Amino acid sequence: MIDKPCLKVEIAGIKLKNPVMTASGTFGYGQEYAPFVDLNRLGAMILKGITLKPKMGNPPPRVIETPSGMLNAISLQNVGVEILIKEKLPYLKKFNTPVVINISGDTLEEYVELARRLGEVSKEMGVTGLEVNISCPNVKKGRMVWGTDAKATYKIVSSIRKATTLPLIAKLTPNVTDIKTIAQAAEEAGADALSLINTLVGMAVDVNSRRPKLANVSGGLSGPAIKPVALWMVWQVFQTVNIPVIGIGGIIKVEDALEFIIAGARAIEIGTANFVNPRVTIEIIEEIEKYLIENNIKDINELVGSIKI
Amino acid sequence: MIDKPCLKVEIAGIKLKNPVMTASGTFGYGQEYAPFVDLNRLGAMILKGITLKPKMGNPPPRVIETPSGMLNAISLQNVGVEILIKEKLPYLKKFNTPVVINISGDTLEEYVELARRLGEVSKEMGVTGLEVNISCPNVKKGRMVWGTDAKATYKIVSSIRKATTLPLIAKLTPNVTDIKTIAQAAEEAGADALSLINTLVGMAVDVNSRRPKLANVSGGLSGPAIKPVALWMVWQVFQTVNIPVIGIGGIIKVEDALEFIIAGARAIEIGTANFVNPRVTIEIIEEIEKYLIENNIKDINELVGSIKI
Amino acid sequence: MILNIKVKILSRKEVGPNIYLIRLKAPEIAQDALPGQFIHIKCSKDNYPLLRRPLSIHRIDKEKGEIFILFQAVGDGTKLLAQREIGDDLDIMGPIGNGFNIYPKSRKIMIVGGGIGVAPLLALCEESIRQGKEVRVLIGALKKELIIGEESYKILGAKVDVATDDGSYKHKGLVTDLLEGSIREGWLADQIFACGPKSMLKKIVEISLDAHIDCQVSLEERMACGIGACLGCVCKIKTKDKKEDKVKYEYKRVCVDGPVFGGSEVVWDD
Amino acid sequence: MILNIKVKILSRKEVGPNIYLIRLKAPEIAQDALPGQFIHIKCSKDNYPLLRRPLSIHRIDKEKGEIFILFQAVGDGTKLLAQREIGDDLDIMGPIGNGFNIYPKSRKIMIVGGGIGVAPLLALCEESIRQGKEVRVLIGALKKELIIGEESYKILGAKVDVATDDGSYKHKGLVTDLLEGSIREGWLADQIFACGPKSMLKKIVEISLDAHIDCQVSLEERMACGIGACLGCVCKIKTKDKKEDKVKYEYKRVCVDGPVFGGSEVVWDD
Ligand SMILES: Cc1cc2nc3c(=O)[nH]c(=O)nc-3n(C[C@H](O)[C@H](O)[C@H](O)COP(=O)(O)OP(=O)(O)OC[C@H]3O[C@@H](n4cnc5c(N)ncnc54)[C@H](O)[C@@H]3O)c2cc1C
Ligand SMILES: Cc1cc2nc3c(=O)[nH]c(=O)nc-3n(C[C@H](O)[C@H](O)[C@H](O)COP(=O)(O)OP(=O)(O)OC[C@H]3O[C@@H](n4cnc5c(N)ncnc54)[C@H](O)[C@@H]3O)c2cc1C
Ligand SMILES: Cc1cc2nc3c(=O)[nH]c(=O)nc-3n(C[C@H](O)[C@H](O)[C@H](O)COP(=O)(O)O)c2cc1C
Ligand SMILES: Cc1cc2nc3c(=O)[nH]c(=O)nc-3n(C[C@H](O)[C@H](O)[C@H](O)COP(=O)(O)O)c2cc1C
Ligand code: FES
Ligand code: FES
Repeated sequence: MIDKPCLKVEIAGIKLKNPVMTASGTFGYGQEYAPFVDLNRLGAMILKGITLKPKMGNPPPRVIETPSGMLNAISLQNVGVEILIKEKLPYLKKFNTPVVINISGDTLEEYVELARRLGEVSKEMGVTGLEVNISCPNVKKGRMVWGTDAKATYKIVSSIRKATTLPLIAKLTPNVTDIKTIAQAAEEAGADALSLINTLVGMAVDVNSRRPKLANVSGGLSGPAIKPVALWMVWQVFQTVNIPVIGIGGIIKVEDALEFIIAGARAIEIGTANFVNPRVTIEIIEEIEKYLIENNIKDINELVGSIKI
Repeated sequence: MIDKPCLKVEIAGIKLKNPVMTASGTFGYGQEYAPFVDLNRLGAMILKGITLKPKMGNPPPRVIETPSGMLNAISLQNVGVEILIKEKLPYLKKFNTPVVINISGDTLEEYVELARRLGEVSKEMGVTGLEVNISCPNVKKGRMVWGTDAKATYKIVSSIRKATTLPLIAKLTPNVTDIKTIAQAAEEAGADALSLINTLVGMAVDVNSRRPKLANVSGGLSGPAIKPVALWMVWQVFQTVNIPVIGIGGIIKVEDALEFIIAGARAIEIGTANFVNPRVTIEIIEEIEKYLIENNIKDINELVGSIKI
Repeated sequence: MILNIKVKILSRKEVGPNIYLIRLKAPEIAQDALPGQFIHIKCSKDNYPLLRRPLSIHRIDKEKGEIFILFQAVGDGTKLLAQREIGDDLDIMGPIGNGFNIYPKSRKIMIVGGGIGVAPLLALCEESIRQGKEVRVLIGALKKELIIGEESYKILGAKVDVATDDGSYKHKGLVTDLLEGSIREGWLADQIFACGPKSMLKKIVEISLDAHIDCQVSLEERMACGIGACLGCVCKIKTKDKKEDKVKYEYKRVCVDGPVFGGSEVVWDD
Repeated sequence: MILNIKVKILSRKEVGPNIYLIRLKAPEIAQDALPGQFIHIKCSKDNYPLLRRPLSIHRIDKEKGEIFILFQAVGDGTKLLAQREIGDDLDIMGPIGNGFNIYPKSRKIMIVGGGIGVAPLLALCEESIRQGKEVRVLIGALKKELIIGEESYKILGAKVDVATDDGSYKHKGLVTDLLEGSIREGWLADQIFACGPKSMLKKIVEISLDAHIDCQVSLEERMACGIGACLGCVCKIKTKDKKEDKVKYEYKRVCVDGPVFGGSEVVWDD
């Protein structure tokens, strides 16, 4: 029996106290969850996706519940990088938890400029890494989504890579035929880690008004409903790349987190579940520790990818 | 107020009493559900996917529940086309409900031969149409799945098209980057209708044994969990092709069926829900009729694709 | 501060067709709660439905440390909530939101509720009367059976008027007719507070603008987090830019920037 | 024929730690049911969990038109089922499966149950005794508190022996030790019927083959439809081809081709 298993993992050179991170867009700018969560205890915080300029986002309704899941069409409403730096990051500096900024853009140039700007202030403002959301449409290329094409993925990740020395996590979209080729492209382009999955595209219709339930028509599906798909993709990517993989999708209880870790995720991000149970991150950290003790596993890293096929 | 709205629809030249069909693999060979369902009342019956030769299928466990869904890895266990013809179809001949055979194969030749053989006996045995499951891997092409590539889709559908004059429904897989190009390829290849979606690929892990919960590792995700994804794809395809679209995925109550119809499906297939409520097909037919009456819609065809964006 | 706690269900009553009144033991929340705030509730014991549901705080009893919710069972979440047993622990977050702002100098208060929109207004009425204001309440409902709380307001000492769409009780017509009537009669409130369907709120804002009466409305939007993190629950709000020379629009969060907004700020048309 | 009906919960009792006995009013099913068959149950009132859960028919009371289920609350489905209230309508399908086949000419019957595997065996015991057989029952459990039904079997007139893994009651060891012991002592049954964990069943089949005793085992597998349509619940079965000269393997459905299989047909090793 061990009494204090090691929960530390390293992702993209970022040292985490434990493998539990918050998923972008579901934890605000961190402060919103401070009444419920001791932010010091988290593995890392990933903030709401940021763009160069502030964004207004989509009209409401923006969220709708679906069976064991939800659709969202927030569309990156955010304060823009300058206000992030000025008004949001200072608060987070008092915690000794790595802060990772999720970045988005309409054009390649926006991504690059964002990465550069955040790199510039990283020391001072405590930006530990970047997570590149490549699920955004490329407005210059007829709104094709960057992350649905291996070449486009390579291009955007390598361009950002050149613009910053910050640890770079590429966040993959699941709406693709072959996640492995996209993962490879991101790895070759210089990503230090991959996180997946972002949301699946979905839709809901109000049968009385015969209108889409979301003003934006389509939205991103998240929550427990998508967990099996996410797990499959994480396992596929884990077998394909040599950089760490972060598992995301439908994690709401400790078993879910463990499934991802066993299938190859070195860390996990918790999204929608924060809305259901604001303390879920901490509870899962505690229960992972319990699982390790019960199973006599000294170091969580032993569990990563330990699936027996 | 109308008291008897018209529920009849036509798909690929097949006349249906109503738009409610059974999804392949979830209704056995029809007879299994006869204790619960008056088979005469169904729009059409689609039987368990058939191959040229009998297939043994995957070892157990083959099914596992997931949040609002299930994973299955039956892998086409079936009696083979000859036993289908000799032992299963005769029973169904006494019902005046169209029988559609879902066909699968490991090679192009198998699909073609199956279609030819079923065409040959169609009059005598009451085969009204074929649904081509192009979610099977092409063993000759390194197990690439036919339906994940537009060219392969075109090839397989056009080859089958040449082999039979039976109404041909191409059943699309959702595990693709762009369902529209696949749909177009199937239409150009001569499909009379498209049905979608087949299952999403997924996986589950037992955290105690650290083994996959399915013996086959991965399986197909079905049930209410996938409805938002299915609905989005149906609406995308409806806007793209000129042939009828059949909506499948997570339909368990009348609103689900109506959502698909409003988003463009001329008919719908009910799968996993049969396992939950064996009478679900009939109940949904009755409730669609009620909805039409309450909304003063004389003909269900008016509802098809009537979504207001 | 918003708390996430488990609170005991003390009582549950069906006070109208599918309308339930539930009393909760929640001293920490009762202590802090303001009229117009809400709590975010996990309706079932498992994760189905997945998301919490927002319900206004209907009454606040600081002495007993109790709060009340009044709600209509419309969908899965509220139906499950209506079935929860007395003695059960309910997982709630709250109190959330800005609440109504009663100005110290206001003397006359008009409260207008439509349908289940009356829910947050009882606490407001009680507080207004406690502060010594003169309070009138207008209640609108589809029909007689759906009128909720008429007596409760009267007991507090407010003058109550009712309108029903079908005329099955008191004034036949809209509650906004009553509001226009009272203004015409010369009863000019210093503040109007309203909660109810969007169409009603919009009309009330028009009336209040015409009559130059300050008006606050409580809005609803579908919510996920309920605490300002997801940006799911927004409504369009007119703001002025720094130089105050140009009107801007912004999506504000109903959960923490609202649910109460100044009537004239709200953009109704999209 | 398999029915899908709603049946009343007449009583519910926790008969062991997390083990529940529920009595259902189901005359149509009681009428037809055979020992070894099961019912497929919608555990909750909504669609969460999604799939039904299979539970054996524990007792059949044809006279009163009642059936019993005996189950262990292990996961979401069975836990919700254990919370259903008396008087509730339970949505079930049944009776399903082939049931145990008691040969008319058998005189001595050996019944072996491990853990919750005893559930379907009480009905079998009752029927065997009704048919005038001499019945012995061997029950295996992890520890004393988990032994279920010892008395019920005795009341029926069967001779009952018990083994516990930890020795907290009667024989310390495996129930298969008892089976071997009884054979050694010369009590040779004409048929052995068994239900329980796979490892136990496998061992019992070995013992029965050695002793040349006909053996039937009731298997479990994860199910979706429960009526033979989905092919989800298969187990590997040895069959002979038409000419009977070659062993073949086939995946048979536990739900309708089983759950009872001849011990020697079952392929255990994958
Ligand atoms: C700040 C706030 C305070 C509220 N206070 C009360 C109250 O005191 N009493 C009361 O009865 N209701 C109140 N509501 C509305 C209440 O939240 C919804 O009726 C409830 O969430 C519906 O959940 P459901 O699962 O029963 O229905 P669902 O199945 O989710 O939906 C059923 C119907 O309710 C509507 N609805 C669902 N969610 C919301 C939502 N978040 N906001 C508005 N409408 C929704 C849908 O349009 C749908 O027509 C309030 C809403 C908000 C945002
Ligand atoms: C024909 C048949 C008859 C059965 N009779 C009984 C009975 O009389 N009493 C009884 O207590 N149990 C019986 N079982 C097992 C029972 O069906 C499962 O315990 C139950 O389905 C678990 O559901 P859950 O939602 O509580 O657990 P889940 O959360 O689904 O799973 C919890 C655990 O139960 C196991 N399990 C889940 N589903 C099945 C299944 N279909 N078969 C076997 N194990 C499963 C899993 O491996 C898991 O460890 C029977 C199973 C079959 C196939
Ligand atoms: C309301 C909401 C907003 C989100 N915003 C972002 C975002 O800004 N950037 C991003 O990369 N992902 C965003 N996501 C996706 C999540 O980070 C996560 O990848 C996804 O929700 C799957 O995880 P979950 O099932 O745990 O929620 C958002 C998800 C939700 C539900
Ligand atoms: C147990 C099972 C077996 C299936 N077998 C087949 C099959 O043989 N051929 C096929 O095209 N689709 C098969 N499917 C897919 C369904 O027909 C359907 O496309 C899918 O389940 C989505 O619909 P649902 O959510 O209503 O179940 C199967 C699905 C399940 C659950
Ligand atoms: S509900 Fe999440 S921001 Fe308001
Ligand atoms: S559970 Fe479907 S065939 Fe047995």
